[in-house]
Amino acid sequence: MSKKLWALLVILLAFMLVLGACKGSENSSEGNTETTPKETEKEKEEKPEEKTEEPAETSEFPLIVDNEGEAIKGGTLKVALGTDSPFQGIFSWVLYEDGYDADIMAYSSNAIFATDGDFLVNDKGIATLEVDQANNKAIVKIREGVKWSDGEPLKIEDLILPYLIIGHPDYQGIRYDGDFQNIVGAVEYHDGKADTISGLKKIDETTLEISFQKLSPAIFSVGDGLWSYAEPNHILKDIPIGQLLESDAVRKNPVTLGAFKIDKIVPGESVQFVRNEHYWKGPAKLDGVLLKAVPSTSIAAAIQSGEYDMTAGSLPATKYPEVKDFDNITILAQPELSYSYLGFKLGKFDTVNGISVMDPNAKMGDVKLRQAMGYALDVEQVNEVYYDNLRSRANSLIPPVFKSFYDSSLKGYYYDKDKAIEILDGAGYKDTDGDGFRETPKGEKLEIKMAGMAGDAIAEEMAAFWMQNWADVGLKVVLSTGRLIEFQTFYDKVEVDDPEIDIYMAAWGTGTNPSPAGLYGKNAAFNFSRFTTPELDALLTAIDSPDAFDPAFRANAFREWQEYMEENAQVIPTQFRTAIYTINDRVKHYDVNYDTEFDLNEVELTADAPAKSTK
Amino acid sequence: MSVNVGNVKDINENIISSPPTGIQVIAREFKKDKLAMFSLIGLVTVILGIYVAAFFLDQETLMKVSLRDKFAEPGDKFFLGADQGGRSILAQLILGARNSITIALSVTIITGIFGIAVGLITGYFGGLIDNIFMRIIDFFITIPVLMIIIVFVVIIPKYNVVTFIFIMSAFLWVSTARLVRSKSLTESRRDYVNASKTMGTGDAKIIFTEIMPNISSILIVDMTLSFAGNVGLETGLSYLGFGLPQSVPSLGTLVSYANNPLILQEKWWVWLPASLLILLLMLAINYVGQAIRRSADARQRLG
Amino acid sequence: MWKTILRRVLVMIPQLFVLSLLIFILASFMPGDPFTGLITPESDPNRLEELREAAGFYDPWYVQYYNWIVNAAQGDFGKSYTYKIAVADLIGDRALNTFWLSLLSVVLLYLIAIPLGVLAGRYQDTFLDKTIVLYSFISYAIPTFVLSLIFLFLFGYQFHWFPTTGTVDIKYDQGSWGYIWSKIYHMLLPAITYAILGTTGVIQYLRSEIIDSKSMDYVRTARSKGIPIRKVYSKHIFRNSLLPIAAFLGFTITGLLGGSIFIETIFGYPGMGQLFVQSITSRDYSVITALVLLLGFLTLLGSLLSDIIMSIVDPRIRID
Amino acid sequence: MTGELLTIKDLHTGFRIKDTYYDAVDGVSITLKKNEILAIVGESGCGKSTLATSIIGLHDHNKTKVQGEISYNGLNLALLDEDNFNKVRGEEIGMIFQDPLSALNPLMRIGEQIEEGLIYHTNLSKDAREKRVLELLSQVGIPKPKRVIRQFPHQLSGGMRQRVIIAIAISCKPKIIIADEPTTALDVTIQAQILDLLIDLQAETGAGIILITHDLGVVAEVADRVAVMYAGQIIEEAPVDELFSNPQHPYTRSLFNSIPQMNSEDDKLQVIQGLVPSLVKLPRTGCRFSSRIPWIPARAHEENPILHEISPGHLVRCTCWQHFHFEGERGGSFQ
Repeated sequence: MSKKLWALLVILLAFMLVLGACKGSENSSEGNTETTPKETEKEKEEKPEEKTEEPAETSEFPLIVDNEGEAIKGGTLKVALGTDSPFQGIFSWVLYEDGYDADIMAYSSNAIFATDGDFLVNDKGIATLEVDQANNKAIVKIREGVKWSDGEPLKIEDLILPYLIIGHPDYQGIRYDGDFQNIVGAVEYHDGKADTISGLKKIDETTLEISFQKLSPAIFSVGDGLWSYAEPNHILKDIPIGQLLESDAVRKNPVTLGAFKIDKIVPGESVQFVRNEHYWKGPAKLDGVLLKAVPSTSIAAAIQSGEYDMTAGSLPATKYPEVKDFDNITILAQPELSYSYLGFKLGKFDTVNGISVMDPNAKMGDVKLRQAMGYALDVEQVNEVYYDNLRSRANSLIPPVFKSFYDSSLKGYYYDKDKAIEILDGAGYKDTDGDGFRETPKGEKLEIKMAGMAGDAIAEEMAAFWMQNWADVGLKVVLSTGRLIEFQTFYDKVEVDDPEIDIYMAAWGTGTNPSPAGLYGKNAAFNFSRFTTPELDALLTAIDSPDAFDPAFRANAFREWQEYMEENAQVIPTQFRTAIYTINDRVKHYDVNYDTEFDLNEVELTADAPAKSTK
Repeated sequence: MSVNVGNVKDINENIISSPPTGIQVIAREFKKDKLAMFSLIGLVTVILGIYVAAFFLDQETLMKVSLRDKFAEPGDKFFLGADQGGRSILAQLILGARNSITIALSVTIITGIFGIAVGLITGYFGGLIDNIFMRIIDFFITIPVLMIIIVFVVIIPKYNVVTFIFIMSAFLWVSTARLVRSKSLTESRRDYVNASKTMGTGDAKIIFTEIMPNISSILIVDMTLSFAGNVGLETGLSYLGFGLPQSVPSLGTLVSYANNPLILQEKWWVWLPASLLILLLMLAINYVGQAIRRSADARQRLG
Repeated sequence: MWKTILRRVLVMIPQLFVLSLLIFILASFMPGDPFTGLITPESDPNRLEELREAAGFYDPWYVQYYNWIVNAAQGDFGKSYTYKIAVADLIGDRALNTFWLSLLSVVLLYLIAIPLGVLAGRYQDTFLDKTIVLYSFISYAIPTFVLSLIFLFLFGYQFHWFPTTGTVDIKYDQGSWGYIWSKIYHMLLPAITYAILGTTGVIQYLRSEIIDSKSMDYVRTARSKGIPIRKVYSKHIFRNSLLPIAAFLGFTITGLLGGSIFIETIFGYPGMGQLFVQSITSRDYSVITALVLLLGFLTLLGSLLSDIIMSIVDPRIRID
Repeated sequence: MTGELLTIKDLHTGFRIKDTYYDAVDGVSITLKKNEILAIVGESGCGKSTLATSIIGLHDHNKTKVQGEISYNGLNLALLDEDNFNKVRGEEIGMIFQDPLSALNPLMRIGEQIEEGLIYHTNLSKDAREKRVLELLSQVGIPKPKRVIRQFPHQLSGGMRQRVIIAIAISCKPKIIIADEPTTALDVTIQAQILDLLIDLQAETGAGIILITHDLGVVAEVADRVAVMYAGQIIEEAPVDELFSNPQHPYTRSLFNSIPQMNSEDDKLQVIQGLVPSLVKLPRTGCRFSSRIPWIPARAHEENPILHEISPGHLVRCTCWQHFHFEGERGGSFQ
């Protein structure tokens, strides 16, 4: 009778063999001697990792790809949107909330400003920005002859409209925030006391003047309440603000300014773009773009089988091992505007007064302990093993992309077990009861509760590894609720200063404005560590002060702040991240650099269908 | 090609001079069905083996992450390879199987005891008690169990194996209770029960010494099937991420590695052993259950 | 009969009411809320608080429940926090997807299971029967997600037999034949997987029903009439065994709806199951509550449907 | 004397239990004549129902083996395959079953169920068939046949259902009707009606009836000839009056003795203790009744008991009857 069970095993093994065979043998492709120059080039890139299993260095990944081959006329770019749930389909920059919608809208962008490598507005976009620092005013000028995708010319009203939407009492989104209230007259308009925002003034057909309560250097990063997208006034003006979200003008046929325009939508699953003949930089070379939502589990397989040319937005770093061997793509890497960090709870947020109050008796109150915990983490090994060095040990709270503000000379925290032990010994943390873990200098048991976020495919292993790292230097760290906490609950607990949390591992995306005031200021609700000192507040104020309009002053302010944060270690940056993009070989040229002028209207294809991987 | 019209019942009565007890029938059924016997022995051996082996394993050491051994292939260091955290698959398989079986078994026993008790009492007494419980059961039937369990898992703050067992049990006793109720309802109307009542035998005694043995084989079938179902539910929930905490080894967690296509295709040692173990466990349970069911139903007996 | 149906429907109302209360209380205990998900350094914590306030999250749960139930009674289940559209509209689309998927699955399931169950029952204890029983056990024992993943990668990505994302190809216009076919084509792989995994119950039930029927007295009567054996099977055994299966239909469909969580999540099929998991993660309370209620309602409806079908196909049973 | 309708010679019907066949009908020879009601009596499990199913070929071919000769109209029914048997079944031999409750398909209308046989055994048109069905229903005494053909079995009473079953059995005017305990499941009053119906039908059609029963009262009322079966064998066969007035085999006598006599002064019934041995344990040689009458010495039994004709038409198996006395009674000549 066990024969049947064997038969069953055979069936299952057969399944596996088929799966394995489909992957193809590596030998056959290596035997192919007719290599084009491009392929040899790629092999060079990939060989080291294949041979030694050594992960690639971030710098080895290109930011730009150029593929050989004659461009075909037109063609459709196939884009995969890696998401496990249908996209929401709110195609309006003032209303959307989900990042996937932004990834989709990128193909039909309404952005009016172009930015440089430091994410500061330059004069290469539809509009230019002039700042009148003395009068707290910004003057926005638009190019002439720019047209919407329906052929209507872009007007100043189209620039004013988004402000009127966000400020409107019926607006339910998150963008009516402190920054927005910085615009003169925004609050009055929101409260219904005014019909319009008094700080917005149409000077002439191409000029808009915006008055602010105060100005900081962030204005150049489109901060301080400045809005960087236009909305088609000729379409939206007749729709009540409260009904915009459900209107066809947002959901089905938005009118846009980008290289492509939306032609057809299957809600939640695919979008068909066609060339925008009115694009101000000239019509795109492609006929269009076809974008489909693909579950994250199968996105690698989809890329491999040549169903898509690229992904909308980046591919998660954990997907890298799945795609690294494919020979039909080039992997581009782009530093992300984010960092991971380890935070220590040092106080509570006084919700009545809206300020952080430090607890002098906090368990993690000893800076030496915090520093030691930073040195004890072997982040380097995790980056290498799990992230193929697509993440690197962070030395600062400013991601390196902000070239002018990031300071590579900062030492930061790095893996040094001996140093951690030395610090702990020196600070009086000793194992007095012989259980293998250190007690506090007062001789009390020390059990540190860590909150970790669930979700990432390797979150579990990482959390276990961190706790092992700390155990190696004699610190007992346990998980707050006995398990990792999923995203919503995590922030719910961290936000209310749950006593079950002593330390937490999280990440911040910085956005294009690196100003840290909103995350570490005394009044900032997001200052989750609740660490606050007058010195810190002074440093933060300096970064956004009028003096900081001087780039040298601001860079220096950033540097001093970074040093102060490193010293106090209330948050210890752990990782900088790199986003990866897979570009199919039939895409002639693609560029993910932040500071080049690459635009989607230039994209060309060299074949009728995306290349398939032989591996 | 033939229709079974022979007086099988007559013959059975002919062969067996005295009506056999439930256990005897079951034992005979197993003797006749080699596959069921094989399954039963295999099941008992595997479960015992897992528990004994798990007893000698130290979960803390085995679950220690060792990054450099990430997805180590089966070999000298790890007999069945290692998972993403460089932890032995074999050890996780044993601990995971123990956890999954313990959970399924606990849930089966809890829901079994509760369901049988409720079913017997409501079926036997009928009337108001029955009415009240039937309303409760009616309500439970409207509950989309899987969804509510997921909601509970999200809510419970200190969430571990024990709470997980209780959450599952809270919603899974209903079908057993319903089955037992309908059986005990018909059984309670039988002559032997009436005879006992007239002789003044206590209700509890009638319920547990007379009715229960008479529906025991149906109970056993129900229990085996719900055991199999619980194994499936536990692994399924773990797969969705609403099951056991990930740090607790579980068959579902191991199988869920297959969610990663790379692992599905190339690192079979991570997910396949657990999948096969589940498959074989379920097959064995089913064959055992089938044999018991046959013994409960004279028409389907083997000879 | 209509009176009974009406009575049964009326009994549903208090049941659904209790269910709604339960799920509402549970949901209010869930940590986090839809706005927690919007946390970025660029979002303003004060604005998040304002939005929470406006959404009524700081009201006591019974106030929230009262507001909700009053609206729900009028068919307004609120707005999805994530999708920003009316819950009824959101679920409507998804439920329709799930419904079609379930229907196709049921059709395929019966297409596979009925012949197998009939064969196994008719040729009881032969090699064929044993093979079918083994198959049915395996299909019961194999974890849903393992088979789904294998099928997806094999037939979707390696052989390209089936599309792997979405519910329809964008190139077809709504309502055209191509559009309908494209919809079915997109459902086929998950439906087949679903059908294969779900056959166990029907096969087992049908098999034992047929074995039972074979020894029924009326089959002997039929044979004594001297009619061909295949007629005895088709007119007496199969017909009588299949009727209860027909009555299962209601339960089967609601069962499939409940089980859609796995299949839809794996195949990325935008139905109710997937929506539920996603709403749990994004704390879209209004959607969670409405989904649980809808499924509870469908379960009741399914059992009512089963009873009605049963009373139609079996002359012995009359609802009155 | 009318001719012989059915002749059974040395019929063995064995059930397979673990690859061995055990004969439940063990060497039965009997004939059925035209216009005759032959009763076969015996306690349950003696093989009488098996005999009936063997004659009409309704045994399970996988688990049962039929050997011997059942000759009807020049055919040996024991050798027929399923297809050929179907030409005999229903058309030449009809069968009436014990339990009218379960013998009708609950999901089929009465009319359909009666009509079914007609479709295969006659060339009647649909209308003609319906006419015939109505005729049959009236023949078996069902009122309002037009309504009944549209009804389902559960809508009829037990007696009505049994009449329907009889209608099915006689639908094609068979020459032989086998009635397997046709009245057991019915009320006494209904029983009498059904028996009267059977007698009437036989008078009308001239069919031979094999009546299987354990009810001696029924036998006395309707049968022409009686065969008594014990453990798969016929142990006594005689015309009904002869058997009732002069039963000889110990088993037959104990059967009669087990009927309480109204006028008997003696409360105590003279019955033989013990059970029919199970099929597997049944001794295959010697007198099968010997174990239940241990006070009769072994030499009183034949080594291979055969049927002895002790008077014309009266056959008795074994010789032990000559020495038999009930326990406690005076012994026979062997003492």
